[in-house]
Amino acid sequence: MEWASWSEFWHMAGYGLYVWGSYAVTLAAILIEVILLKRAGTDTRRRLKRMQQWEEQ
Amino acid sequence: MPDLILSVHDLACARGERLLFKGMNFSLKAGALLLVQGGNGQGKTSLLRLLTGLARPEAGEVRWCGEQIGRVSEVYHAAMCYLGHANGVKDDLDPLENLRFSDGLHGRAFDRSRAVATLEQLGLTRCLDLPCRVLSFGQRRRVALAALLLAGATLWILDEPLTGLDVHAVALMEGLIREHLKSGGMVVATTHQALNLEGISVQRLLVGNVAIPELV
Amino acid sequence: MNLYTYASPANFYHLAGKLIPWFAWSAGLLTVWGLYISFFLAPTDFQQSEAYRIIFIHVPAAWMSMFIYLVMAFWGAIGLAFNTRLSFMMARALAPTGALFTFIALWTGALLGKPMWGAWWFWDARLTSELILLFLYVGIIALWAAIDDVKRGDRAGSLLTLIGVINVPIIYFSVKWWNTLHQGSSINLTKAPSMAAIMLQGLLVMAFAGWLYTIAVTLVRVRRIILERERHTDWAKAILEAK
Amino acid sequence: MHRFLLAVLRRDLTLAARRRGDWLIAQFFFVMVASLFPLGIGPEPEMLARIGPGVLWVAATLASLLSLSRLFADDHHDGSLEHMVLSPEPTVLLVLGKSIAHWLIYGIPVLLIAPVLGIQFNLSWEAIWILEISLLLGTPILSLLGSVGAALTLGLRGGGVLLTLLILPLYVPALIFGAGAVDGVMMGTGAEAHLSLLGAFMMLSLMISPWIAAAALRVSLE
Repeated sequence: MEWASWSEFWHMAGYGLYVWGSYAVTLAAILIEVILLKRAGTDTRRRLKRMQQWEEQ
Repeated sequence: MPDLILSVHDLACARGERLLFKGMNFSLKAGALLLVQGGNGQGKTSLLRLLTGLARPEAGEVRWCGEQIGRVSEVYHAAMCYLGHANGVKDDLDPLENLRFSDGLHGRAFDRSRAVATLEQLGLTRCLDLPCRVLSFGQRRRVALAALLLAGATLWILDEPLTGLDVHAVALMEGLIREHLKSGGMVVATTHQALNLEGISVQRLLVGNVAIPELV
Repeated sequence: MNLYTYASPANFYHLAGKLIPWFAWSAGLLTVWGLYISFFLAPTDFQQSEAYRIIFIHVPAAWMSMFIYLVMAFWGAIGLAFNTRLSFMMARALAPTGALFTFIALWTGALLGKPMWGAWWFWDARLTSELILLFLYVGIIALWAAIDDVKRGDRAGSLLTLIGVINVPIIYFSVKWWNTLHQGSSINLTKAPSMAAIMLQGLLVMAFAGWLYTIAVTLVRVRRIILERERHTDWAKAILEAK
Repeated sequence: MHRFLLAVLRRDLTLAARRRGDWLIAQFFFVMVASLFPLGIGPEPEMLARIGPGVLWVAATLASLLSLSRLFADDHHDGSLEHMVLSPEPTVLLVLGKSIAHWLIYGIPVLLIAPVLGIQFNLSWEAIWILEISLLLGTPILSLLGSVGAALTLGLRGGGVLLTLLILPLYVPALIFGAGAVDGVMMGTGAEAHLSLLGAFMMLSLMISPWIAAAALRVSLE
């Protein structure tokens, strides 16, 4: 094990900002992509369904 | 030389998401006119663009003498001439320069006296050296027709060739088509206007599902 | 016959639906494993201290960004050559994720550069190529957005991807060469001086996780595109009715 | 085949001669962009000589983009592009002819103006000479790669801006080798390597771009 304590882990020998900045932004970017994807999926379905109803009239 | 024939097999055409037509079949032999009819937005122009090879069909094939046009595009494009909504006439050039370029496109040497004679035949004697910008729409259309005549193509594909032409020009156009067919040419045309087609073997093709009254 | 069964959008739609959870879950598991390696198994680098742990994201993201571009070009070329609808859809579905990984590679590259070499940004071959790759992704996505006609958009985008794929290596080497001329000492982010086996393992695990994630996300996106394009077919109507 | 190529060249050159304003704008843009840099950076001669090659090269790429957006657009508008594509000759030849015409109309004036701007930037005669060679080898790349962008964005809303976005990244190697050659001669490391790479990149563009541009043109006309 590399780390003596959790605080040392978060501190990253003084480079915590850089390391966690990288990981956090990556995580955020991926989360945003997944959320946008989910939302786009439901939006598309709703839109297509609406268009279908409209065309069937 | 095999018989010249333009044929369409099981052709389908889509624009965007909409299927304009499908399962279209016809064939056209030398000396015949195909009149494409149909309402606005039914796919007349789309069909013509498929026939020229500009657009690719959703399904099916267009064939020239039995070969798919994409495979014999050199031969086909040498034998075919298309006149669309736009004239393809450069406004900054005069009629003769336009014809000169059109000859260059087909790899022919420019025959000035023939070009002048054709322009005169079409009634453009007085504007041979004027930039096409100053000509009227109908006059520019005639320049495009002159290019069509000089191209010496077997198959003419004409999209609304009569638009913007006056009575004399329409009569002239009818004469040209008649002559072209008589000498073994073929014509595919769309038109909203009535044409005098006496003595011509005409095939009619209705595109789309909206029937329109006969135009003759 | 078998090959073509799944090349039809309808079948692929259902197949993709079944596969997505598998890819997503294995991507998640591999990420956990990769993170464990990168934070707990990989030793502290004696030269570069703890900051080097950023490479466990940076390098896989950079790999992914380039690889996804290649895969897009592959699907585009297949689509252009054989006129297969599904391959164009795959190319479209890949692009946003490719751009995302390019962005991550750039961001982490900057955060890695600051503690290691004292500047947020270096015009080194790798970062500069990534930047230009991002421009290429943005260009392709913008071209798709600008063209309303689906068929034209598919083909135009694929052609642009193809000319980009010829250009990217040239760009990479020209930048690399330019960089050695201008900076003398070359900085290379991938070659950590002592690349321990466990570090390489971490990079590979993270790269695999990135792959599985990309596949999962792309399949979700491609399903949406299929549904949109096939909405006039009976099977697509049935799906829309059911929901 | 050569008759077709000559016809395309002759036509485009005639049209350019009739509409001088169109291509003069690109050249004035070139001069203006290059002249803005000393105003923004300061007039120290050493500094200007240092950035001169890069600035002139960037200005030349931007000026090419300005003129490229019209490469096919006017012909598309009046229908003559369709006639050209439907001629019996291959579309590749058409695209090649139009790229060469574009280079003659845009590249040659850039070559003529560049030395004057080089003097403004306090470049040595030797550096100006190499700049000329690099532009001679490099501007055809801009016309050739640009034809792909012009074909892809034909008839799109905001096509000009989009063209810039698509094509500028592809210009990077030309920019690096071109400006690098002049840099090399100023720093005493020689320009041959840069120039040969630039030449190689030009040959590659010449071999590949017309094919892709022709395919793009057919897609855009569909």
